[in-house]
Amino acid sequence: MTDYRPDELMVVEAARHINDGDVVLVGTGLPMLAGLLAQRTHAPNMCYVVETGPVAPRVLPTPISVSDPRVMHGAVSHGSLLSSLGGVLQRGLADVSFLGGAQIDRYANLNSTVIGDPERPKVRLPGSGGANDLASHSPRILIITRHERRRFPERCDYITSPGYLDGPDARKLSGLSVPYPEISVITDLCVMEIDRATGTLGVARLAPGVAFGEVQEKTGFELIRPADIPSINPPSGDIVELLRREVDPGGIYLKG
Amino acid sequence: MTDYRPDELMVVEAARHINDGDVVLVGTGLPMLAGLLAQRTHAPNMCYVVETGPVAPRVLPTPISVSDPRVMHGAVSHGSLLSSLGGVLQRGLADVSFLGGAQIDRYANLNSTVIGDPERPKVRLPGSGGANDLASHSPRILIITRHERRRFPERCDYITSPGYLDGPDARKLSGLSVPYPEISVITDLCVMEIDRATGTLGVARLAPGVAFGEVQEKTGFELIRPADIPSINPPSGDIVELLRREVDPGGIYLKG
Amino acid sequence: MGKSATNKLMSAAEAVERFVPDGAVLGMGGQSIGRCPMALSFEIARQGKTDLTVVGCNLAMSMDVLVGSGLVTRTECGTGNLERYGTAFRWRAAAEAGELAVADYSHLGMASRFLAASLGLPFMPIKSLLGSDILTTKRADGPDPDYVLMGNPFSIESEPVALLPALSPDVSIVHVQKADAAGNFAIEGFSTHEPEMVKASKAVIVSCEEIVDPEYFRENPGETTVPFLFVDAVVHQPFGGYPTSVYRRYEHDREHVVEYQRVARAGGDEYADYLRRAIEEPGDFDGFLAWALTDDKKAVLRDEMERLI
Amino acid sequence: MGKSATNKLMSAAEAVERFVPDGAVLGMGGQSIGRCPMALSFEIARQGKTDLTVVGCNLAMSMDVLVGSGLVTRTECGTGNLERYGTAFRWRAAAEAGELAVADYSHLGMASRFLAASLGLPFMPIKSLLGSDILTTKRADGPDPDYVLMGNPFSIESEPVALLPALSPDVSIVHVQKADAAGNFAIEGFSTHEPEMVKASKAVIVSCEEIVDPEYFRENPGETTVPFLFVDAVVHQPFGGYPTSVYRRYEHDREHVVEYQRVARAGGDEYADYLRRAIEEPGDFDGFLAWALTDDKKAVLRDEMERLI
Repeated sequence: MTDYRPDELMVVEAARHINDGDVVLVGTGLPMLAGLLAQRTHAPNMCYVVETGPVAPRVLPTPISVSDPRVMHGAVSHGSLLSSLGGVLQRGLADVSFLGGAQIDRYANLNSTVIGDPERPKVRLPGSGGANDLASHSPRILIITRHERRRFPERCDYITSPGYLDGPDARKLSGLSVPYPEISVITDLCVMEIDRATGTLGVARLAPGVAFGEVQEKTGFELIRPADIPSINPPSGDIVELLRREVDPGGIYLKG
Repeated sequence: MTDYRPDELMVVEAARHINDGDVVLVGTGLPMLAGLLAQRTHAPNMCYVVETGPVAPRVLPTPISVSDPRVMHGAVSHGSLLSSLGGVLQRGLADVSFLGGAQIDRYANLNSTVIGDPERPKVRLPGSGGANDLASHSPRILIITRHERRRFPERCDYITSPGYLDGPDARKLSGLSVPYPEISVITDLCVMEIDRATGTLGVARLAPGVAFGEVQEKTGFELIRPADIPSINPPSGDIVELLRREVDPGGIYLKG
Repeated sequence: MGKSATNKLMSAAEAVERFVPDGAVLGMGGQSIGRCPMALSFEIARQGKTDLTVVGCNLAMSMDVLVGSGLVTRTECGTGNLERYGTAFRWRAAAEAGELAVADYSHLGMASRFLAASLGLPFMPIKSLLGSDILTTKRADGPDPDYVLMGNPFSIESEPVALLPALSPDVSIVHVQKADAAGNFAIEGFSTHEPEMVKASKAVIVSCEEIVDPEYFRENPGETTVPFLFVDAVVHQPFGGYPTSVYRRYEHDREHVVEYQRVARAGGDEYADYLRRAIEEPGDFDGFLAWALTDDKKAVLRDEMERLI
Repeated sequence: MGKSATNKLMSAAEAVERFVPDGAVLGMGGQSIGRCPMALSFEIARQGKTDLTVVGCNLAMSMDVLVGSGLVTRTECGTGNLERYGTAFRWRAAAEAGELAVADYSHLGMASRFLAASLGLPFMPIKSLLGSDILTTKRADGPDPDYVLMGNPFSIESEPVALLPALSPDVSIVHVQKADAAGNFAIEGFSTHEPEMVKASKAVIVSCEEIVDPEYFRENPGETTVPFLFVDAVVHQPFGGYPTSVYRRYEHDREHVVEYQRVARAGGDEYADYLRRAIEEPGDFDGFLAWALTDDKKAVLRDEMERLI
């Protein structure tokens, strides 16, 4: 059996969610690695669009910022925040966006703004950046995060980026152009997906060796539990090798 | 006394209305000649902006279109309709615009769209182009036209480009950002200017040898008549020479 | 859901066949006598695509031949105009005959409508048009208004603002200097309303003077006007803007434009004869060029442009 | 009423003195660890311009030093963030201490507000933000609302749209690769929110790596990001974006950024000591560079960039 680390499994599973030809809005970190892996395997025609503007760059490993020259390398145009977030994303040309947040709730809403009362923040987080825009306009949303109970509260302290807000039709009612996006949350324990009937998260796949009970225990809200939950396929040795050698050769994000 | 033609007097008088440092929105024809003359005499720092986008070109004589490469020559940027009409004009950076039209009425409204009923046009004219934008957003508006009665009706059949609409505060009430522009109409017979108290045109200067009565007779509405009306200064021989030799050397617009 | 970076090179005939349906809202690039998409427009006329709504800013000869061919039911634009060469005469005649619906806007009005659609927005505010008959002749209410007047909600004073609806052409045609096979392209010189219009369009056909290497725009990303994401078809057609000018390539052909305006003004058999000789008989745009333009004349037009840049 | 094409070259000290008043709404260019206007920001801190509202998209170190210097009362931005290097820590601390008002937007929200002002419009519609607490925590009514919700009047279906008010900074500061003395400038690589923000601003100070000849942009008009009409002051400051990266010129300085983040997180004496050594004592940005950066290090940062482009 292949030896792999939890972060590597997350990246490999996220890469599987990218189709060939997809226009992918992506920042840095594990999402960027997932994109690079997809591009080097089953999705050679995937097109990166970076929020800062670059279109279809040949990203050099391993960028640590959306302002990194590595995300401009070989791009067909450099663009601007307006051209990427307005002209591509709000225009409706994106297929997939990657998001993250300090909190993810039952409806897959994300909080990257503030812990505690917004008026008197206990912890001030960085804020939306382009995240709200990505969540508002993407037909498919991928979230990669470590599975810790504090990250999965019943309700976000602040909704920075909309999931299904508070019910299955809430996005449509609030005017969002993509009313029913696919949302997948990829953790080291499982893959969660939005159930369209309720607008809430359920477990779609479990990481090898993980039981539903463990996932539920580490989650602050009740998860939808299907009768049968398949396992996440573990990565092949070749893929793990590719990841370590070419996608993040310096181990910038995939440390032990 | 210098020998000059009526069109030359109009161009010379229009040039006098341009100040050094002005940002001037201009098309082709006599207005462009007036700009070129001003730039070669008292207004070397005048800045052309052409509706197609070019900023500060060193215009080569004699352009016949706003798409003419002559209006792009030596420009610091080439731009677009949006950058010139939105980013400069609507943004409030223009000082002066030149306009024209088939009809000019008492309130200095212009019609370049249709003669007769708009639904069943007797004559279909080219339409606004950028003219409505220039008239909406310019603090000073210059109109050069031959003085013929049919060109000066009581009321335009169609207001393509707003003058004072139908009264002194009508622009403000309709939401136009420049509520009280200076408007000068320069003809072969006179210079007319807007009277701010009434929002209507009056005669400000008369061409040499022209009497008010002749102007009024060739105008379809009653003109405001000040007690004393000074004459338009005739151009010097040097200026006429400059006009013929450098500004329109081919006599493209200043024919006999 | 952007367009992929596949090889999109094809003939004008194939591009028009595939991407211009009857009844299309057709976005048209170019301005007056500059960089008009003549080859693509002639091909649309040749294929007889009908019931078209032509939209743009300063529409001229490339629109006029479609109107003159009886293929256009409506235009939405700033002007139908060749400036010194006169009005677009077939357009004018059709409007006066009541055979063509003409929706008037200012250039900024049209550019704003394209801008809205290019950003995925349902409308764009504008401070032009207020008080003019460009608005008063349009419908401001009902379920499908032409525009809406509202007060600026961010101002304490009463300040009317107009909202214009986004305009997203079914297909746009533009002629540019450089493109690659994937559809990345560069406009040199002024770019009119084309960047916004192209990005607003559901499909885009680009014809170009020059096909550049697939690596060209990756090496010169600052030159890219529009990336491949928006483009469906790339047609290599040197002199594809003739008889209008293409900046840095060739001047407009005064004689041909004057002759076109003469027959367009005359209408009737003279105009029909032009359409037959310029569009039908040649079979394609190279055929038209062979009829209209000698190699000597090409050289002259190139030289004239060279002297002006 | 645009700015004239006069010689606008001056020192950062003069530019800040003349164009940054106390109480200004200060537009800030750059993003995260890329092309931040460090020299101009340090000069504002040095002159102690106070009561500032800093606006931009991804504000980072050039905003953080102003907050850390106690000069900022409010920020309006998308994020205060250096990505892998952490939050903008003085900004975070001031927000948590209740000493700083933070108005949150998405990047597209901020870019849309600048776009509106750059086009002379009172507001811009947006389809982001809907349903999120970025809107619900703001005022939607009263005489001076933060935003307005309206139904799309061009749709038969009920479709909410948000309107955001235009944002026109009193003065913006940006650091770019090339400018001429008149203020024409070129941004190479991604241009963040700067084109819209600069064109929206009442005054603009540009610092640049390289002053080009007055004819440069006239010979290369396709490179011009913003023409002189919008610009008031041009400051020639090589390495003026240090320790952030400037595309095609130098990489960011990881060590300096890490050290800044360490002292910014620590606050107190350690941070005060950084401000003293980096800003007060050196007297100007060249002094700061002499303290922070050896010639060898400069060469390393240039080489690192060279390898990445």
